[in-house]
Amino acid sequence: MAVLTMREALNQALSEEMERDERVFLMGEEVAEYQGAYKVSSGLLQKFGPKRVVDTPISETGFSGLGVGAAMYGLRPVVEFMTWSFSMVAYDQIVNNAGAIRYMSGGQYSIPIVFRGSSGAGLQVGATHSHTPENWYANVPALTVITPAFPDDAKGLLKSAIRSNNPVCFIENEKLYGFKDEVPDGELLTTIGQARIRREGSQVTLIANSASTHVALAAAVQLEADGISAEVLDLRTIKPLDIPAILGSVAKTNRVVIVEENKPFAGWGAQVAYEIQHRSFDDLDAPIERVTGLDTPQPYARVLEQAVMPSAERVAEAAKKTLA
Amino acid sequence: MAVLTMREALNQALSEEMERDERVFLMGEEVAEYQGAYKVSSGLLQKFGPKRVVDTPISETGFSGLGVGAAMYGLRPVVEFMTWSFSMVAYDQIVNNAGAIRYMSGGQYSIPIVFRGSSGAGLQVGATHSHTPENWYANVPALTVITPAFPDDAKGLLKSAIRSNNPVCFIENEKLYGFKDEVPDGELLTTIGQARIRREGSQVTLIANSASTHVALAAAVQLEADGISAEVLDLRTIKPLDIPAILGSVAKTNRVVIVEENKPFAGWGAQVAYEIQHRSFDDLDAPIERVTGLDTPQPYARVLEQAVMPSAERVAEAAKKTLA
Amino acid sequence: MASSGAKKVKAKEKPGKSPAVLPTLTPSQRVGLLRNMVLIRRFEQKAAQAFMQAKIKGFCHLYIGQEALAVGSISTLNPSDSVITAYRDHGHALARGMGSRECMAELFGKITGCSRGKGGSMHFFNKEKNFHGGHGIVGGQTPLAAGIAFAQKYNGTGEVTVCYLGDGAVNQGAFHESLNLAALWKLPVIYVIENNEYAMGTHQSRSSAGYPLVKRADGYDMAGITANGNDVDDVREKMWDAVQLARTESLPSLVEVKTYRYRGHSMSDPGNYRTKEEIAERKKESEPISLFKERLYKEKALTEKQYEEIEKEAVAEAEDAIAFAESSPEPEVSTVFEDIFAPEDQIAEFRPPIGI
Amino acid sequence: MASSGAKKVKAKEKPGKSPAVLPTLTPSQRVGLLRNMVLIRRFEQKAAQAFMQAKIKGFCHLYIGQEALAVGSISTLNPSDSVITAYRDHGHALARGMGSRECMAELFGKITGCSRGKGGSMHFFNKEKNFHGGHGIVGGQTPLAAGIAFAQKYNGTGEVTVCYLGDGAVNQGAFHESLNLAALWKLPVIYVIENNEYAMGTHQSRSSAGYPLVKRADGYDMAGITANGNDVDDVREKMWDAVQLARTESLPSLVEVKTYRYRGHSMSDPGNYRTKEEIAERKKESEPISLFKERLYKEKALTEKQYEEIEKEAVAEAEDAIAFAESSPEPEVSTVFEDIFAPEDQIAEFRPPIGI
Ligand SMILES: Cc1ncc(C[n+]2csc(CCOP(=O)(O)OP(=O)(O)O)c2C)c(N)n1
Ligand SMILES: Cc1ncc(C[n+]2csc(CCOP(=O)(O)OP(=O)(O)O)c2C)c(N)n1
Ligand SMILES: [Mg+2]
Ligand SMILES: [Mg+2]
Repeated sequence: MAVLTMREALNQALSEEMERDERVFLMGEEVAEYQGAYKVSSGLLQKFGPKRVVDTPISETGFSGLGVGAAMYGLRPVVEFMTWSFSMVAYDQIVNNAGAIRYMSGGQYSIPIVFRGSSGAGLQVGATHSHTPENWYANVPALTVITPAFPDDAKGLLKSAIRSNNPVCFIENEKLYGFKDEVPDGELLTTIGQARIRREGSQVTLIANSASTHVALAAAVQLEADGISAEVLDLRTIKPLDIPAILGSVAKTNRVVIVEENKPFAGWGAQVAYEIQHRSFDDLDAPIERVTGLDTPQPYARVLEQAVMPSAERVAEAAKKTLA
Repeated sequence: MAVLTMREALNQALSEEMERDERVFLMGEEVAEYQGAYKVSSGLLQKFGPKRVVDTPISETGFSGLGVGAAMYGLRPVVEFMTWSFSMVAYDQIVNNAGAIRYMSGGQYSIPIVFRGSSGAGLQVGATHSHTPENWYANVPALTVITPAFPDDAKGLLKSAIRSNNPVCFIENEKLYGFKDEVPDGELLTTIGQARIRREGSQVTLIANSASTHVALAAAVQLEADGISAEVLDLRTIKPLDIPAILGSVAKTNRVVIVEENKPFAGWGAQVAYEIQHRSFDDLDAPIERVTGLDTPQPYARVLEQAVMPSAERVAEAAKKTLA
Repeated sequence: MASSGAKKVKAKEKPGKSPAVLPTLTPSQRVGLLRNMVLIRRFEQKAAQAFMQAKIKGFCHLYIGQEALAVGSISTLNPSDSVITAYRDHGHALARGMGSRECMAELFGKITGCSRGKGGSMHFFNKEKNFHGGHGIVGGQTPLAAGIAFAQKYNGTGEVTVCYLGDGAVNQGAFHESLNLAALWKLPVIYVIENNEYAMGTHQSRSSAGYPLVKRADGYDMAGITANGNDVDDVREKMWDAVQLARTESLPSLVEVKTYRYRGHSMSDPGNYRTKEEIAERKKESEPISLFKERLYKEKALTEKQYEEIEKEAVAEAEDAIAFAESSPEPEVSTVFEDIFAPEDQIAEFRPPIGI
Repeated sequence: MASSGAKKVKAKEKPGKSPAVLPTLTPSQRVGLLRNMVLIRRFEQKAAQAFMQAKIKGFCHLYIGQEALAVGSISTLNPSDSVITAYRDHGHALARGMGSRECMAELFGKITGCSRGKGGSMHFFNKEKNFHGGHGIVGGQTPLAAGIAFAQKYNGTGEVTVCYLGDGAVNQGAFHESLNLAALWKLPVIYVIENNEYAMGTHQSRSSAGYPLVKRADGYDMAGITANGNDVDDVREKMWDAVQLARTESLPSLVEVKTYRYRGHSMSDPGNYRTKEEIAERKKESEPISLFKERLYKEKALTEKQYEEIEKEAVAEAEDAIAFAESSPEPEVSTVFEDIFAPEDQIAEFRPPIGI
């Protein structure tokens, strides 16, 4: 098995899928000549040429909608948002066009498109640049939302997303691009919609996604030092939720802490909490806790931003609360 | 007390506040000469002239942002979205500008702006025109989200929203514009952030907002016929939630059904469910139920759309489930 | 203060190249155009009646008065070319050759409708006819059109896309981003502004700075063309230039067509912003069906008797469409869960059944 | 194929009216402009050093090379006029008279920063100076500018707003909607395109159709003006016309200023898309500080000795700013919950304390 960074794993996924299927093309700001603002698309222009690796103007509404139109016509666009924070100017195109055209056409048109790019806070880029938009898109019925935490999932899930015949929001986290881990060699297609236990435990389940999975794992280490056994469930896909995996872990531990980077009000964790109490009410021995980004716009100063971010300390504390 | 339609109540609120404060102006598509697409602004052009009742081009990004700029400069704009479904092209302006400028400026600028307009499904206008965007905006830390269900609240809360020094999303529901009810005479300022018990009951709490409050009330009538006493709590304000009122009712009934028109995944009801199980875990005798719009894009055909909408029947059924 | 305005395609865009000549239609083909226009008119009138009887719900935007525009422009296309428009889409759908039955049934929300009853008036679709909708958000279809054209160019099959939008829609940012992308990447797309002077109750002079609207092409060095939307021949001629430019040079253009709608913005619009006299005068001056009919009379391509026949057939077809729609079944409630996701064929299906 | 391009304000916009004459600056005022430009340069160089030492974090976009643009244009404004710009905002802030201390402290994320450490490099604000930010979303500030100008007109005080944006930002829909609103409603706003040829690594020829960019004003019948951004006098002269048009006629304009940035897009940009030779050549040809300095020498408004003094002072001020920033306290963690909501004074406070 090769050890790859998240960035390299994503790059492999793109490259392999573009190799395999000529209908796949990549479009976005600085994806071609610049090799990607975060270098995810490095080398692709050289490999596939400017027809299939397309630098765009700063027109997110325009090129998102253009991608949807191209998908209606049978191409399989991968649209990169330099960061998902910039997808908000394209919100209508994603929700109303990618999200509704198949349904409104009575199933005539498919929209095989992937919107992807970096997201997240913690790198001191301020309120406008730090969004984690999982919940905004997962609320849209026809959208699938994927948020990988590890290089193997990044690769396997991005490849599956590109092969899906439906619109997928693939939300990476900037903090993870440099994260290294083993990635199986050869063809890797990871099933969308399946969570993965990243650490086994028995007393409390930490449910997380993306960068928060690493926060949860760090918390589990801290908890172990205190003699508490925490299971870490990495959702990987936010919509659809892997309800069986969630309930399975809760049945074992009877206690839950949800870790999410987004702002708390109606974040995806609220939905997970609802599902658990709804379906496994009697399994719960304590209230479900959520550790989220604090309910403030994202500040710039490091000392402030660190206070706002979910931290291993806050997660460990919440876990202890469920065991108190 | 006068009996007014919701539309008239909103109109009074606008008129009274414009009368009182010259900095208040109304802007939006067809608000002036056409007298409002839904006639909420009827007569205001005649009363206040074109300087303060301003017809806009179909440029939601442009005029939403223009409103925020005017608010930074000390005016108090009321920006009408013909429907909130059209606010999605302006999403960035609302989230990043209205939602973050005060914070990013270290508190130097205030943004006293109200975004308002109709919303909701059920009138067979299809997927693009039927959004109920409470949760998308309530997720933004600095935004206040108000969703009145009755004419008195529509008037009293809109007046408070206009007097607030902060950005408010005031989300009306098209189905209610013709709804008539008593509105107290004279100055009416309803406090933002307070829920209201619209029907007392003892066995189950139905938590709702806006048009869903009327669905909940109808369900309560059905339940009563079956000998079940349901309390209906109208949240009125979605963000901030009136946690004490919610917990107070739950302490009494020990059972909860949440009724919301929006799509289920991470809707505002998920947040309410989380708060209840988190803060009143031991008060709950049954899992919290949610009755939401079904997780499909909104269909046009009546028989389909009715199946998608929350209904009194579905609410009553859910309530019975909590009592089973 | 006015700039040069619309650019001439022939003179300036392609110096040294003369575009393919617009094929002359046979008299019976010309009558076919008229037949199409009359059908749209009668279809819309029947739809209006059905709306008044509450058999059609939601928003319903009629095309009456604008028929020459859709018919003339779409007549310059091949069936394999693509068409996309906004919510006022009945006319384009019929001009594109969609059946009046499937269109009416969609208005009635029936399973036999062109969108299986899921789209309604604003969201007609027919993939086989390359009719890409029917779009409810003003301006929202304009980037889609660029994407279809992008795919056409990517595939290299010489097809083109025509995208309609209203005079009010030109002030949506999406439209400008689309114009820039189309011009920058030389996409074979023709944006057609159907300038009926009003966006709901707002006259263009109150919504747009800068006239004529076709000038918005100037900033992007895109060809700008204007046409008289009451004259189906003029529309055909001007659109032909634009279509050839797209097909042979893969160059986009912006075509502004002057037209007028005789009815309210939608069936729910009382239309107080225009006087009856204004509408009557417009009708008298330039009603597109009469105008073309008279021309065909003069050309001896059509007799009054034949015209009556056309009228009769159109009415019969519209009535048949109503009868079909009325007698068609409602969608089964279970269909509400269909058409959300395309079946997967390259990866495992992964979605749990949809619950509540 | 090119259209007429930029329109002349003086000749065409206001026939029969001669605009107020640009006031001639005294020699010492002219030296003041140079001083400002040098201060910005030195401030940015110190900021770059601090960034390399990881004392400044996040994104940091330097203004080096573009100093004549902010300094020249802002010098045509009254203090009560408004300024708003994008994320590359240090130069405008300093040109607007904001203190180098509060600016540097903001970069360091200190409580003494102009945004209390909450905004960072991209989000400078100073309400007292009518500096309305510092905006991170490309194009997102352009509707705000229209709103400030709307309010200025509403209040009738004769103030104007200047809004800066990049050559890449012209392709955001928000910008076009803003141009249309400004032209339609005759708002006293001047949009200034700082055309430094690149948006990150994308040359303007790969992002924008239609040259020069100022032509985008044509579609809206808005005045279009161009200026040489390396020449502070030219910027002043052209901006003066635009400002007077806004102030006396409440008419907007679009001003395109040619400039060049000498550094990467941000401190994180290796800048491989331009050769060192390209940058060196640009510097040699038209470095704005040298250009203006030499002119002042010729005018005998400045001696070399005085210039050295200016340099020394600028360096000293930048160093003082660094020292101030460094020694300023971090914000208290509790301030994270401040500045979200303005206190209410017309209604009851209704927000519960913010928890987790
Ligand atoms: C983004 C958006 N804003 C507002 C509306 C509501 N709306 C529907 S049609 C219309 C007027 C459009 O006028 P125009 O573009 O001239 O087209 P016409 O109706 O004349 O064909 C408006 C404001 C909408 N559907 N989408
Ligand atoms: C909507 C949006 N898309 C993308 C970005 C990322 N981004 C920041 S600056 C920039 C380039 C802007 O170039 P230009 O407008 O020419 O301004 P300059 O940096 O040259 O001053 C990009 C793509 C953003 N901040 N906002
Ligand atoms: Mg129109
Ligand atoms: Mg630039």
